[in-house]
Amino acid sequence: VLALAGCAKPDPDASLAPGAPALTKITVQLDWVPEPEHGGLFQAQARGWFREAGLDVTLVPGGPNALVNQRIATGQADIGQGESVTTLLDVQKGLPLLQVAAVFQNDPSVFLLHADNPVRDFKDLNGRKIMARPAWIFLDYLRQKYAIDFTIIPFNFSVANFIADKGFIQQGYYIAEPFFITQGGAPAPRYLYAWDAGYDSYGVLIANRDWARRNPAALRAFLAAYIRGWRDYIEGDPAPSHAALKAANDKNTDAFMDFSRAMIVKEKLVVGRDAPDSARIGRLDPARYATQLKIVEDLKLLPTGALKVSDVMTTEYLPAP
Amino acid sequence: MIPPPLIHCQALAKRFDPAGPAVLGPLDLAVAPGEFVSVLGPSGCGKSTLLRLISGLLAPTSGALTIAGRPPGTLDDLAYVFQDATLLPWLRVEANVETLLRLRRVPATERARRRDAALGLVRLTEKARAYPRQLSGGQRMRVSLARALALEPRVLLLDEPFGALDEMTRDHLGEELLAIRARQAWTALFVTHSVAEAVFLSSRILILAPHPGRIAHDLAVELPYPRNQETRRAPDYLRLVAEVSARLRAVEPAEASAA
Amino acid sequence: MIPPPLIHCQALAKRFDPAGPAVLGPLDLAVAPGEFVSVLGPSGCGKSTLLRLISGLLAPTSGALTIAGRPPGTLDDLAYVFQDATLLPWLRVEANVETLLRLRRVPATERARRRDAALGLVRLTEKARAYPRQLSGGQRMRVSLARALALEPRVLLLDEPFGALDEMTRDHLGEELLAIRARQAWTALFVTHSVAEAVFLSSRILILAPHPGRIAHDLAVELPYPRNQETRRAPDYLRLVAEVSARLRAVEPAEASAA
Amino acid sequence: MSPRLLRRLPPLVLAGLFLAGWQGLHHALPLGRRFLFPSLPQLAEAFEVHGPALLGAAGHTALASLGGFALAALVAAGASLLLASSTLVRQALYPYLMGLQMVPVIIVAPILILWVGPGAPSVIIVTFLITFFPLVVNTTQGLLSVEQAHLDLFRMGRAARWQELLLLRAPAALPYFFTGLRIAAILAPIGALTADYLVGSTSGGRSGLGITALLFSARNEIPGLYATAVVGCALGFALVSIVSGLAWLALHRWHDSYTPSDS
Amino acid sequence: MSPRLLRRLPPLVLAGLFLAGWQGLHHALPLGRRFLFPSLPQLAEAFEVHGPALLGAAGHTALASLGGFALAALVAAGASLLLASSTLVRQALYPYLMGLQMVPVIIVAPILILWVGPGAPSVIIVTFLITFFPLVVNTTQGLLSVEQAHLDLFRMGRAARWQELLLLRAPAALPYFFTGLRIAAILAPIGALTADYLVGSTSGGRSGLGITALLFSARNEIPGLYATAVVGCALGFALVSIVSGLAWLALHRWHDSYTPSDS
Ligand SMILES: Nc1ncnc2c1ncn2[C@@H]1O[C@H](COP(=O)(O)OP(=O)(O)OP(=O)(O)O)[C@@H](O)[C@H]1O
Ligand SMILES: Nc1ncnc2c1ncn2[C@@H]1O[C@H](COP(=O)(O)OP(=O)(O)OP(=O)(O)O)[C@@H](O)[C@H]1O
Ligand SMILES: [Mg+2]
Ligand SMILES: [Mg+2]
Repeated sequence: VLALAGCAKPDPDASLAPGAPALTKITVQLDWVPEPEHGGLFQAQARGWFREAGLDVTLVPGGPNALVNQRIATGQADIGQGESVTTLLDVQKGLPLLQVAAVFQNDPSVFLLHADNPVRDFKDLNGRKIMARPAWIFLDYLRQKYAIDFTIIPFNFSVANFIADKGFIQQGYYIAEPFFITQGGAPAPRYLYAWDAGYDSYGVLIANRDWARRNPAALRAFLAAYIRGWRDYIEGDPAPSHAALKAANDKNTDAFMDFSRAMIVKEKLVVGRDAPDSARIGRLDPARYATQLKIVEDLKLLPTGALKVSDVMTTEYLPAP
Repeated sequence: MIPPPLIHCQALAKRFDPAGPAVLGPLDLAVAPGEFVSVLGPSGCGKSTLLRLISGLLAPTSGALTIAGRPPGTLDDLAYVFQDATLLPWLRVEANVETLLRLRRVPATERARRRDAALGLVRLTEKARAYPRQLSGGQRMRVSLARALALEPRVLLLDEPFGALDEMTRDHLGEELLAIRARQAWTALFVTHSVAEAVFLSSRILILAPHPGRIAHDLAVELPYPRNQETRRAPDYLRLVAEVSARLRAVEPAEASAA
Repeated sequence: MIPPPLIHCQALAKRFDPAGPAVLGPLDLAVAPGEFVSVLGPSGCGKSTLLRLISGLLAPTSGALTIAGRPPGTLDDLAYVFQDATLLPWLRVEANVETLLRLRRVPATERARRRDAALGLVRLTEKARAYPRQLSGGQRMRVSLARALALEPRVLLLDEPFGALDEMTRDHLGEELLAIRARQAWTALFVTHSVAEAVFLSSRILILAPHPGRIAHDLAVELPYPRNQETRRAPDYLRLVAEVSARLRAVEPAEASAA
Repeated sequence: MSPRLLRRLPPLVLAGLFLAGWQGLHHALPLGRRFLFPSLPQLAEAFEVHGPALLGAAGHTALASLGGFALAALVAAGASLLLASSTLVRQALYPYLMGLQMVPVIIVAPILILWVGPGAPSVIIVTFLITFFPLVVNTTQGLLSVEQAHLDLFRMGRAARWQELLLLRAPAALPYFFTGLRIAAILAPIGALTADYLVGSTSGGRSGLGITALLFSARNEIPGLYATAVVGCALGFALVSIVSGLAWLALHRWHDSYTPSDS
Repeated sequence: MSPRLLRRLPPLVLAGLFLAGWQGLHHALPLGRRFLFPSLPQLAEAFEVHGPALLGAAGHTALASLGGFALAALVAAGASLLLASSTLVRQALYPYLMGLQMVPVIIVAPILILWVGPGAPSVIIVTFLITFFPLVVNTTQGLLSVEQAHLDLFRMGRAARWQELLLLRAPAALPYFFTGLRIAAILAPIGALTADYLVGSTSGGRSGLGITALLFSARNEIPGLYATAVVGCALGFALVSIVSGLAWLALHRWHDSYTPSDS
């Protein structure tokens, strides 16, 4: 911890010193505009830990059309942040993708409901209207598992309808949307968690498979610094990350970032809900991937046996536990 | 008792370009009901401008103008045969002839009757179903004339209605015009370039001089109505034609002075 | 030796409606170089159609037609004054007059020279900077005439170019036409409704009869050139005018039979 | 070769070239990006696999396109007549109509979902908003572009304002109106598709082309995405053909754009 | 009152009514939904708070609108001349141009993002695609709507095809072209906004009004969202004014839609 403090103010010219080895350039594609969901990355970047590891990392903001997996596949980014189950399908389509580390042990996409909504569990969703991304595989999973159906309204990145309509149900990142909902005058919403239905997907870092194979050392160094960034962000002072996030996206208010970080911490999203300590930051569990593959196979989104766990993920670039 | 003039211009003047010279007037004119006034004058002297002022399509720059004691453009019983045929290209000949009647909301049967009569008069009955673009130039002008006549107006403004027609059709239509006039008693202002026609048809002839347009001569035609082929051989008629011709020729051509 | 005809129609016929009657022909006509042929006939008899066929704007339904031995529409030195002025509304008068020269890619200075000459001829020099909508009807027709004359063509087709003009302007332009013809030696087909004008200007007169359009009379005008005010008083001239008038009147009017 | 065949030839040749170019482009791409631009066989396969689903989606979108289009045509005709009726009305109202076109759907979407509810009615409304304006601009310009000579005729005939509008300006504006309709016909299916993913809804696998496209896109089913686009284009072409037919019926007898070469 | 003031009055009155109606609508809404339709003071406050950010975003979108619009005007003019040059060319090419318009941006967006990259060039291309087609349809119709009599004149003068196109059809098509430009001018800012949303850069300070609107929407900053729309509209009005000015310059001397009432 003392060592960390010493590095809080990196010397920006260190890399330019004559004879210093050239930094390895890494481009990271974010899935959305910079927000605390990218807190670890920005913390590591702000603290200079990537540079320290010999890396020159560029964080590319995403948006409604981030195309993370496509940009990684086409080599426009080396690494990107995304969601694990969807990525399985992309791998099957031939995109050279490899999941290399967890961002969130549980993907924070949940259903948001008003507290007094009569819907109590997934079965009650039958016949309801839900605003969600139509391509969210969890929806197919629900229909199959509970033999229910519901009407999907395409997700439009807005919580206006939720605030205005007491019966409204929508998908949301529960580390972000609830903030805007309460700010908009509505009471704090209730959540239905996907994992409670047995749908346990990760928020992940995805790398270009070929790039990873050619740059194992850089990737390892990157992941080590990245995990260090997350740990520092949730256990230490988030100020450097928040300052960087604000610089990258001026719509980030302190109140919002504090809320979002608090949710990440409270819900143990990064460390894992059942983990005793922070040792599981970034960890991926092959067993969970087997479950995820089974889910998409059962949904007929993937031919049975088309992919093995080792085709989609690896833990070899993660630092030793 | 002299009837009040139907068309009454006092110091009427028009200039298009506020900075430029006047195109017409100042001009004084009183036309009594029932008069058939021919207007002669060189090209560009202001004949059409005069008719457009009287019809209310143009506003005078200065001077006063009343038709039947009312401001121009307020009289329902006025028809104007423009210098161009201005048929509506999307209507068949029959519908074009009915256009003005339709604007007056004349009932359909009455409209059809008047339309057929007018088409017969201009000898275009067989072209009733044709579109304007299938007509010859002269046929188009005749449709335009039929459209005005179908209105059975009180005041008729005619701007060279026979310009595109052969002599026989001209004579025929001239005689028809006089026949209708005997029945319907309208007042006409008739622009033409044919002196013989002017003399044959009208009770009064105005010769306009250009730069600016003004009345150079105002001649009464004292030949008795009804007029017919006899009239065309009458010595009075021939004398008048010669006189009007000479006076018209004495008026300088519109642009000659500048050329 | 007889020169080969410049305009040569053999059994030329036109029908617009494949099921309907022929509008024109079959008609045979040979016009020698240098002839000035007037075309007379009742409204709608097919005069414009004949000119459009010769210009190549219409394709004949049957029969053969050559101009200077070539198919119609291939001759550079042909100008056609349409029955309507057809000026381009977005061009000033001066540019309108230059239009055809521009199409022939005549250099700018030469174009300006010819344009000024033609505008002077039709006495519209002072209107050079006006737009068509600022002109009177007769002025527009004169611009159209100037546009054709500026081309200095070998074959000139004129469709009632003087129809909207007063007698003086008509006479003036007729004389100008003859003067230019003496210099430039073109061949002209001239549609008109004025018998006097036809006799005064032309070396040959065609009288068309309608239903279908066909040549009823083909008369040579043996009056000597140059013609001038004297000519208009010559007994031969007056006799010819009377004769042509009579023959024209003997031809039934276009739509009378149907009316 | 018959002249008729000869006239048919260039479009056919071009179509052949187009398809060959398509296939060539696919193969010209670096392997890693080839997935972005499916080959023709891939496209054909997508049609086979997703055919029924696409057909169903096309049905939804076709209805919405037609609904939005018809609504736009009617309202635009009315609005244009109003706008053309006086300079005053035009100066006062035109800015608001322009504003209507310029409001981003992103603002309209939540409001529609709240008040109208997601699904067909909302999709029709958004389609209407997208297709409406080109029609208004064109029709209004047509109504204003009447020949002065014809206006003079109607003024001389002391036509009432509404007579001038309906008997003169309206028929004279038809060529402009149909030009607007042609634009609207092309915008309608693409508008309905866009509207579908903004305010549409899907349940039981039934949705319009927009949500179908969204699904294909999010799941990286690129051939399916292209197949969706092709179906959307087909709808557009069908609508344009109908409009062209109507335009022909209304104009060919008198308008110069339909003059046969020989008359 | 002077007649001039009298003519200014109705638009002013209407604007007053519009603003009053706006404010009224806000208050008429049930409390829980009032946030969806901000009041005028809220809007004013949004302008105050977000003013500088909006100005920056507006700058980006203005550049993209102008770029896309200018590109569309140029390409459309060229394409229309090509299309009007022969029936054959038109029959062969028109469907592809229509197809171009009908390809959903949802397909174009990934291709652009992956090949051109997110940001200004992509935004300009999408804006171009959105504004291009109404221009082509209008201009082509204009080029085809030449009076038969004028065509006869040019045929008689044995004009070359290009002379007929440039000296006759092009000027005659100007009223149609400007109608198309007017539509394009209105579509350009809203198109650029949409394009920004789809393929714009999200890097702070480099995004346009689309991303700004998206973020306001995602953050439920409804007054900010409306303020963004107002800025977009302002851009549209500015562009339309320019086009109207150009149209006046090109047409008022001769076209009947500009005839002064007195002549
Ligand atoms: N496009 C067309 N379609 C059908 N019929 C036509 C067409 N053009 C002309 N006609 C008919 O052909 C006949 C001859 O027309 P044309 O214009 O040649 O007459 P014209 O002798 O020039 O008459 P005018 O002296 O009135 O100009 C007329 O009866 C006319 O109605
Ligand atoms: N809108 C206008 N703007 C400017 N000048 C005009 C306008 N209309 C007509 N003029 C001019 O006014 C004069 C009179 O035109 P007018 O049409 O009355 O002549 P006219 O006597 O009818 O001639 P014509 O016998 O040739 O038809 C002409 O010199 C003409 O150039
Ligand atoms: Mg006149
Ligand atoms: Mg004729």
